[in-house]
Amino acid sequence: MLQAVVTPTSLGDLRKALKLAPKATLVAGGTLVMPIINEGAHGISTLVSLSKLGIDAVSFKKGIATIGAAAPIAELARHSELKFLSAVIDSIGSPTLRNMATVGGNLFAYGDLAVCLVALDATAIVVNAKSKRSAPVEEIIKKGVKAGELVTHVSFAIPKPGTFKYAKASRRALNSASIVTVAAIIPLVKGMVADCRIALGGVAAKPVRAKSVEKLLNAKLFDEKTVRAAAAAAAKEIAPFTDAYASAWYRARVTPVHICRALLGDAAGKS
Amino acid sequence: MKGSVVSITLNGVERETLVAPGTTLLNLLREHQSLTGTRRGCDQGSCGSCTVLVDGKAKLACLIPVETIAGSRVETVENLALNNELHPLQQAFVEGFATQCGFCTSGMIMAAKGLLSVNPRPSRADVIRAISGNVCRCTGYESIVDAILAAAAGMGKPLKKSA
Amino acid sequence: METIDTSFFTEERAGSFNTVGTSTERADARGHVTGRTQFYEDVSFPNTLHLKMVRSTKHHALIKKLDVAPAMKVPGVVRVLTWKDVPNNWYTILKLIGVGPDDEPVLAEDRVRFIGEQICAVLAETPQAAAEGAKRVKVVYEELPPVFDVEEAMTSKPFTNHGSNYYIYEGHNCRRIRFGDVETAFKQADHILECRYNSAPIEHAPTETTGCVVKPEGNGRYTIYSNTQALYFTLDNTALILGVQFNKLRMIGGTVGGGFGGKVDVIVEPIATLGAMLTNRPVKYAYSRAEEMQVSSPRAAERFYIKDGIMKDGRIFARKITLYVDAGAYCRHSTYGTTKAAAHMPGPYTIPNVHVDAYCVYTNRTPSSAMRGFGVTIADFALESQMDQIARLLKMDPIEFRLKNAYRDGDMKAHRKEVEGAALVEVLQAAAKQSGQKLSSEFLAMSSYGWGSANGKA
Amino acid sequence: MAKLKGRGVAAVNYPTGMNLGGDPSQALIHATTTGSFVVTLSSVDLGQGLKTVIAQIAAETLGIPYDSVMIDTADTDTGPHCMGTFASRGTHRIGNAVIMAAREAREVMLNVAATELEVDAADLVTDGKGRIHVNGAPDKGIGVLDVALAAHFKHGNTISGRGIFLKPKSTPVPETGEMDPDSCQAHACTIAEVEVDDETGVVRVLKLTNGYEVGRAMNPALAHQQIVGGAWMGISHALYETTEPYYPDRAHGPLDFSEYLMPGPADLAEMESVIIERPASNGPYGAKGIGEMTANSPIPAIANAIFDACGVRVTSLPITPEKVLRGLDALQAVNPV
Repeated sequence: MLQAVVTPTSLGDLRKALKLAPKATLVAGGTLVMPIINEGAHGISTLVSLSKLGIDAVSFKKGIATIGAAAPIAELARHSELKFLSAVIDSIGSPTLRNMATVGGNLFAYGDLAVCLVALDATAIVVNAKSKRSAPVEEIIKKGVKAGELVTHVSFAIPKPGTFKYAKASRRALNSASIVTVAAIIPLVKGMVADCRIALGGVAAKPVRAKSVEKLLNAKLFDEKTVRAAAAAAAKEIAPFTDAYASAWYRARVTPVHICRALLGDAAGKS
Repeated sequence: MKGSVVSITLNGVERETLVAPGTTLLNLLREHQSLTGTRRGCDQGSCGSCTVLVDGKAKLACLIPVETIAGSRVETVENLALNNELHPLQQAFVEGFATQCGFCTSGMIMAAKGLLSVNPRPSRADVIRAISGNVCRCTGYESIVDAILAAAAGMGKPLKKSA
Repeated sequence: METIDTSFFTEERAGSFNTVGTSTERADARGHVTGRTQFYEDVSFPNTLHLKMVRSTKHHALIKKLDVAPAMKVPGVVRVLTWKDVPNNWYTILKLIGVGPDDEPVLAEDRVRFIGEQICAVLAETPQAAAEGAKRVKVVYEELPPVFDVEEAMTSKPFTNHGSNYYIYEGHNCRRIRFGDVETAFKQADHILECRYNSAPIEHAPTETTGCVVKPEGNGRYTIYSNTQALYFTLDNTALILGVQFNKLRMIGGTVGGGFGGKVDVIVEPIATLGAMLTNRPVKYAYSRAEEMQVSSPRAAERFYIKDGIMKDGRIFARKITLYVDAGAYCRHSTYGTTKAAAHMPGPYTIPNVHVDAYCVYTNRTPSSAMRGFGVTIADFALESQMDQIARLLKMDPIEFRLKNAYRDGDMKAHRKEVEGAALVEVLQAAAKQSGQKLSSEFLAMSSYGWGSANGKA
Repeated sequence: MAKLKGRGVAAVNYPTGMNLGGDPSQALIHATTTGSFVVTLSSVDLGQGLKTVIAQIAAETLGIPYDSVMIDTADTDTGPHCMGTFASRGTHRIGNAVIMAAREAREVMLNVAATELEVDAADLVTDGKGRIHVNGAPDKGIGVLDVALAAHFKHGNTISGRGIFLKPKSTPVPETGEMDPDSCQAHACTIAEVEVDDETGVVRVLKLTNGYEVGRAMNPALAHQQIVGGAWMGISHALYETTEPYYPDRAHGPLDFSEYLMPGPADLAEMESVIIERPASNGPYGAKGIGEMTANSPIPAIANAIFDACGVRVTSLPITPEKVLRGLDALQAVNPV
């Protein structure tokens, strides 16, 4: 049963709190942890809240966005520099949930924003009791953080206009979990794809890079034929699962469809 | 297990409450402050029935450990009909037949209030988005969306008083 | 908002009223919008104990050992109720209208028959202590093979304690409807169309979960604040289960956060009342959302086989229906729903030869029960999908095809009740009109007043 | 990719009440000293509006304003028996019980008024606004308030009434299924228009056009609520809902409102509904039960529209994108484009 809830106001306080309760569970927006707390019999004795640590700011410098891990997702919508993410933000939970759910929470829940961060080649800033390091978000997702570490910020270069692509397939139009999420950066040089990054969510336990799709696109003319052929290669990258929303078969079956839609727009192939 | 005293400005009045660790805002409202208008539909953040405003923003009371919002302002549905005058949202829900069982109503109204405070002239799509985390099992949502739009249109000028 | 097309049945509907027919403001609307409406959970009493149920984690298993001692060690846990505490542990909800046998235990005894079945109830000072206590109760199972398919269940080894995996209707293994002679009619029919239809269980998903608070009044009486859809059903069953006089119990309710049939079962009240009796303290038992979703009775999954004999002119001549209703592990209201389904056949059409076998079948899943459209909703999906297939087979307009077969006043239904007050013809005409579809004069002239009679329009 | 459009029809009937054990409900009515009327029940309002509609029925029969009626439900210490709120029985059964009780109370009220006015009770009418007067002579009248006061304090009369509606038990004949299970039938027809995404199997319901026959709409706005909410549930059942997504496999049962799928406010269909009324001979002012029926016709109408759109006949509910897509794939395999 829960014995304490601590709300540190500085990283120093946080370190002290974690020293006293090394097995404490971190909570930020509460959307992931509190349902477990409310269900009871969870074995959690200390909650440490990240909400007042002061890691909830969004800032921009020389085309680089730096976002505090405790920033509510709704906060992202307030910055014109992040307008390219508006469809992403809109696709995550509801406005009420977005007032609570945080960037860091989405990262570790392997949510749609995490998929975008992989596509954006974002960097995570990680602190522990003594030091600070940075690591690609992609790596953090793959390997997790070490005991005692905390992701405080993520940062990424704002993509060139028109290069960021996103599509999410879900069972409801709004506030619905992902069946397939596609996020991509597709830079074009004279109509040719130059070093693209494509990330997929909902089709494996964690967000994955669709490297074989990227390979088939790079240095190719960006047209429907190329994209369709490349999208089919995604099958190699995914490890789809079955849940209440869709079966593994369905996820695999429609993954190329949604890659095409993300990259080409909904009108793809309408003839 | 040690309790702590948490101070929250609740519907305009500062209230100090002794709570057990991890007490949710929903439990504080319902069990400690007898503000039962905020409903418990899931305790998971999945139904929206407990939507309240925390520092002006719509949030789910069931997901908030009160220790983490000490010093905040919380507004619940009980704060809307002051001086026996229904708030325009409430009036629009009544006139628009936007309630059936009534269990989701408080949350719907508070989510709508959160929307209107930042976007007083919302589009239909804005309203739909604002209540997309609130489950209604009775109405099919249409009347609720209509009522919120009617309230937004009528705010600032008094709505027709029904008999 | 609401349009009433008064051009249908104009004479019959004539009348002058003061308040009937008026869109009066809802009596409860102001309470709802101000949050003042009082639902059962809005009452609270000092010293209330919270009840958390220990549930089966197996589809079908023998309980080899039940150890509640570890739960009692959790600070705040006051008592654990097991089947031995329940005076009349076996019951069935429809006992009050003469339906038997008692097929369901309030708390499981030597075995469990579905995941989520109630095994024992932990009563504690806080919901947290109750949950912790429930987690620590030790149940040792010996698993038995479960059955999940309704047709397989018909012939598999019975797991119920009444000898068959289906309900016996007065000596028959199904509820029967026999009208005309379908087999002879099939031989005479121009076309035969057969199809299977089925559904998965559906949850009522009311926004307010099922629950109650029971308060001992100190005078030997207990007040049950509940969101049941049927107060007396609950009161009477609770008294029977607990072996107390009916007048020891008082139910207060009437304001419910959505029901849809999901709050007709009598699950939470008997055990919460028992807890209140044995501890002399108020007891609250509210389903969590997860319990509401998976443990409360859903709408039954159903499987239909429909075989139709159809004549070239578009008349359905014979309809044979075999229906399997997946009751889950216990009967609850399913026997009644199955009969209701049988009575609904063959749909709102006049068909001279009808044969229905409706089976109420037990499987090792959450017992199903009543839900909005009980016995009818899934049947309508099957029947009307079938009607569409026939219309396509005959290359007829789907509305005209239905008009040709729609029942009229004076027709005899398959369960031998004469039709009166029919209006299928008119809703088809009204929907066609509303959608802009022009019906030919032959179909516009049709009426529920009878075959070949002038229609009910002014 | 193409969005394939289709149209489907379905028509249904629905029984009011379901009676296999006798199906009664009772009501008690009494006047307060000041001419309000209390209807005492043990009936449950699930949100369908029982408390409103029953008050309307009581006011209509008593001949008094709607505002003068109070519904007192539901406490088994005071409220007389009610079978419960299910089987589309509430308005019909309780409405009938209330009419019976209200007639009895009205008779007492008119008798007291007749005594006060020194006229024959048979000559009195109510104006529905709180006054009782001699038919044709609105001036020769008395307020309900004064009648109630007189009944209590002068005459020692209780203005009250008792009502019950009972549909007696019908036992099916085991061999043939002959039975009389219900009181009347309501009717509905839905024409559904859908759009099927041929690459994903996703179905969008564009529009439902509905005709509903309800006996008589006691409160058209509340009938409309049942229609719109019920049709929404129909869409939900058709395309989304189940506790066992891979039935009869028990795995992956949803535990919350995220996993338990229902259309949200952004997934609604345009809806156009028309009500027609054929009053039931045994219904209160002709009302039939409609609460359950409203969910039924949209389901097959949507299934039929999907077939019309893309040639896939899905015969199992819910009609998930996966089932549609597997159907499209099967068609493609047989008939490659």
